[in-house]
Amino acid sequence: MINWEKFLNIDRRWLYLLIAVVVIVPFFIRMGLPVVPSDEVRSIYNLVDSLGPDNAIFIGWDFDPGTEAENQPMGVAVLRHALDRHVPVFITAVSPLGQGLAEQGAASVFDTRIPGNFVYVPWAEWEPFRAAGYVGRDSLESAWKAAGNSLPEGARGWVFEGVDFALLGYLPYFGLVVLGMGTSIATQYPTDAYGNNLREMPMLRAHKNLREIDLAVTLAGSTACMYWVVYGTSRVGLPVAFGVTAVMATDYYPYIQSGQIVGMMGGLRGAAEYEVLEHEGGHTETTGKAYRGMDVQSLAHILIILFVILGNIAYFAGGFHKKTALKSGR
Amino acid sequence: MYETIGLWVAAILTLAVFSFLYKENPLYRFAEHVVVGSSLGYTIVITYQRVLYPRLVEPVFLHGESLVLIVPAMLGLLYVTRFFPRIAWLSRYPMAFLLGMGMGMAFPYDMQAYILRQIQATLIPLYTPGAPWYNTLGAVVIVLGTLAGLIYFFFSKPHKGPFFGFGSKVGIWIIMIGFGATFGFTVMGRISLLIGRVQFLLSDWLGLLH
Amino acid sequence: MLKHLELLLLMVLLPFGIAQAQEVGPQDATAPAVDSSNPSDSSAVSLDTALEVVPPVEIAPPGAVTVSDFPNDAGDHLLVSFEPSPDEALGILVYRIYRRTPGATDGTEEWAVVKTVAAGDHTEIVDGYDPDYLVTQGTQYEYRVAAVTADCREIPGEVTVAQVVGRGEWFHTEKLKVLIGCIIFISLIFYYFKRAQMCHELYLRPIPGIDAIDEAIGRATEMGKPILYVPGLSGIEDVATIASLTILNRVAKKVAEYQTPLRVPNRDPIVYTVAEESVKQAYMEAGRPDSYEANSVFFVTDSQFAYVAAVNGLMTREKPATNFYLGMFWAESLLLAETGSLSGAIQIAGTDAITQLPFFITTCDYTLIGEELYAASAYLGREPKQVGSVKGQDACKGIVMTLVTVGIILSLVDIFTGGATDPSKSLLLKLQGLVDVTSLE
Amino acid sequence: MKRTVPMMIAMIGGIIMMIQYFIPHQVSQDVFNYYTEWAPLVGSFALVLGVGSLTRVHIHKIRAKAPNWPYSYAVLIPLYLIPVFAFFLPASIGGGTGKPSVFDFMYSRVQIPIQATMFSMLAFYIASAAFRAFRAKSALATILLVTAIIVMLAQVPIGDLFGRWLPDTGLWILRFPNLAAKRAIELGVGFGMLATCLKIIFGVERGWLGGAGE
Repeated sequence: MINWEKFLNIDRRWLYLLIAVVVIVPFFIRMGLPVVPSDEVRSIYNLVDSLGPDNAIFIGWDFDPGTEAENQPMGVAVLRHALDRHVPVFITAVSPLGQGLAEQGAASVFDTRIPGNFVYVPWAEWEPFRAAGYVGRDSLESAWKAAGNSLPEGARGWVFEGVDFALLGYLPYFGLVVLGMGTSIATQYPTDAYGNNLREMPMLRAHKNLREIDLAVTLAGSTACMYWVVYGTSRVGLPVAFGVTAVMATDYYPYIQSGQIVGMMGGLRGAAEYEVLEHEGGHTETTGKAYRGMDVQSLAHILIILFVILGNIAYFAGGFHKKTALKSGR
Repeated sequence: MYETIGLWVAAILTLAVFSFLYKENPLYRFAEHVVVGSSLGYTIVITYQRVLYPRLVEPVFLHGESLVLIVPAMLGLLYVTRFFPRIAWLSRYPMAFLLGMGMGMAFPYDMQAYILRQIQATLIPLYTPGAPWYNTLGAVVIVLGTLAGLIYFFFSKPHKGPFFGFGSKVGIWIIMIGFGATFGFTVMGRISLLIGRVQFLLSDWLGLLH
Repeated sequence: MLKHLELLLLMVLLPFGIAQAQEVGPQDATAPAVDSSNPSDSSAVSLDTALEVVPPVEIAPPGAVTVSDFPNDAGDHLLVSFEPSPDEALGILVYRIYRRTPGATDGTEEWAVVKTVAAGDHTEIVDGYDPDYLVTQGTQYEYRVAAVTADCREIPGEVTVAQVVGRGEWFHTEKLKVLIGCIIFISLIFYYFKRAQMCHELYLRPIPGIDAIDEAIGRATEMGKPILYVPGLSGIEDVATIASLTILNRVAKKVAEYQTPLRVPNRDPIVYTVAEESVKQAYMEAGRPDSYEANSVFFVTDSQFAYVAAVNGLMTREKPATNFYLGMFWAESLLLAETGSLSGAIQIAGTDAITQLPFFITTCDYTLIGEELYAASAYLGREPKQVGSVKGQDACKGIVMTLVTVGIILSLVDIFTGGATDPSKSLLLKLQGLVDVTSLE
Repeated sequence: MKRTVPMMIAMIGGIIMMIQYFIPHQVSQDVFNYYTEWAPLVGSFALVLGVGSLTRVHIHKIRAKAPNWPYSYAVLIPLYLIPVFAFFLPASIGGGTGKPSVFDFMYSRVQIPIQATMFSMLAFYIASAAFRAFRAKSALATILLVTAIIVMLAQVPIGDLFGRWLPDTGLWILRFPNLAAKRAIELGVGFGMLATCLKIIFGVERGWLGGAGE
């Protein structure tokens, strides 16, 4: 006879230990299970992939460190993809903490010690070229190369601040900021996060307000992502895509069906799907952190499902269900 | 050097927080408190850099332009009166300004994005010629499911009769399926967050993964 | 976005026009392309220099320019359309649309490129979106459209004085549907507020959860064990907290009648004072002010997980027979409900936090879902503000339900009348058109 | 002055902004532009409230030697030290906001790991609740758990091993029944939000006035 009560009342630290084992061990035994991208992610990828140097996108780093593990890989993946396609990227943040995460995310893409990354050329560094009139992307790159700069081994290209990339950073009352950017980006952000004058940047001159932006991808762990839809899409028809935590993802399917958002990456899985598409499209040499996490995620889900089933068996076998049933319960 | 120390500090703090799972302890409590102070400290710096300096200090005090900006600044300063009980009521002025105008601004946009657009997206054909059966079934589920869900949350009629009685039953089933999806995704999200920390410890800190 | 298009096309066709380009300036081939890459930057492009170039092939200039007022704006946009050149196929790449304010500097003011469009693309543009070249209300501008060929030649059309000046409108006609929606909503809400304030007998259906609450209190009384009531972890400003406090009053009254011990731990100091007041009053109303225990409502701590640890400790020590979790919860919902379920208590939960609801539903015996919590409290409290709010929102839901039902019927009709295949016959699409606000996007 | 005037400000401001949406005229645009320029400025001063009340609570704890009072220093020291280093001290001793600096260190090496780890602990809590508390007590709880299990399997690559039908079913649930449920809920939430806006603007809801004395 099994003592079900004792079984159910097991010290929870044993359960913690099991979970810990399941999320650590699979990192060392790689299964490499295939991740099949869904339409919701594919539509974001396809949209970014159809853009080029004449277009521009926004990436909103609209989350806090708490959900970094889920949102950061999405941001990094989209940023990498856009930079590889030479699509200019504006980065904003809804919270002060998000700005720091955006800087970290960008830094990981610009870390040339790792192959497959980009070489970052800060605004001040190419000032002489600007003065000489090289502001178009291709002419700037050829002039930059002609000046004796060469790409280090394994790097995918140059990223010129102000042409390919601008970190606008955090502003409070972000709903208002999105509304204001519908008219002019530069009045909301006179300078970027490093104090450079935004009006002088070629990418801003070519894209002065949200009407001239082809996509905004918001990475969020809260309802902050809706600012882009309520104030961006509703006012100037800005196409918006979501990269949200899994906890929130199921709530936003109505907005995909209504056509208010282009697509959605939900949680680490969504990020992994984007990484897979990007890898297949030849934009990265390897898949990233999110994809690597998927094996672990698989096993952890199996364990939790097992816990639910075992727990319920014990519950019904032990007859606990009879004790608390309410007449008016459901 | 900076990087190495940083890595170790981050790893030790991560473990300190995890130690709570075994037992509540001083190290955890320390981490819990530090995070409160440092997030606010960081916010002070960023707010000054991103808002107060470019929007107030630079134009008004350095260039002497846009003097009208002193008005919102004064209004904002009224928040400080909250610390002086006798004039604390003055702090309601900036709140009234932001709350009233903010709510007024949001109202029509919310009506547009949360109500009208959603109703429009529910008025879809149940049957589209040529659509695969699962999409047709899906369209029926969307329309009838939304209607049933609304019936469940309708409080002016008792849940009786074919429309309200049956409708509310279907409604709660649909809602439970929706919650099931949320449940599954929530579990997934929490595990992902843990995976992130494990990756940090194993890869960034210990360098065990490639 | 089209501004860079010109550069792109020029780069592609550069080999063909390179000879011509070298005549224009002695720089290397890329340099002129650089300049033209941002036409709007070089607002001082002089048409006269372009005119000096002798065209090798005769290409007719673009035709007449028509300027009309842009609707629903502040007078800061103009609709500019032009007739394309008849020789478009002979190598015209793009059209540049120039604008100037006449008379400002006796006619010599420089032309500004306000827009560049690819040939063969649309020939109608909205001028005024560019924040660097704003259109001012009431100013009469002059426009000129120039065709640009693959070999960097500009063929300017006639200078046209704008037929109209920008005028601001006082009502945005496209937003009429939103306005109607707002008016309906506002009138319904205020109508029901008034009704609720005037008469107290507005019908609200009984919520099954309320029976469950009573039954659970009864169960605790039978067992002679205390009842735990958690009023959520949020502050008083939260609607869920206010609803919870109304229900607490009802629970406390029953508890006072049955003489069952009650435990109300608090996280928010203000909620604590209000909860204490409300419980005391309930004991008074039940006629047993003497049986109120001073420490049954208490403040724990404002730290989220420390609060959970304390309440969980209470649950394992005192083993309450019934646990109520009503109000706003975050991640702690899981820990509370788990401990409660293991202690064998009957648990009743209610919250509007969608992410926490699934956990409550699977761990508790009864759960008030979202609005049910507000409705339950309105039903119990009968406070006009709350009842009016629930009724007003119900009326709006009624409208939506009606629309959807009519939609279902029309959709079925469409299948038989052929509207399902032919959009012009579809009645459903006509109904959809009533709420269609996509034109604003 | 103390209650009526703020309520009037909220009401007039709210009505102006509501009407503003429908009027494209320049006058209305000017109102809108002033508001978008002023609101962030006014709002950023609210930070003073946060800093002030946090300081007060912890100074009080330290003075009163309340339980765990030494930890209050762990709140106050980073709170004030970070701005001091960022604004007033030279980069040579870790000041400024560049990298390396105390500012950067406290954010990326202290703030991020602690906050991210705290959230990740929920995975452990869910695991334990999965075993000890998630019960198929009723038909509705059962359907919830079954849906959850299908979705959980469908969302991870291992679900594909059961055949394509599993992930497809999972996606179908998300795209249709889940959508219907969420739309019904969100419409309710949307009406609730709009009603709250109205209640605040027209002074029916006065909770926000509280907490500042009479």
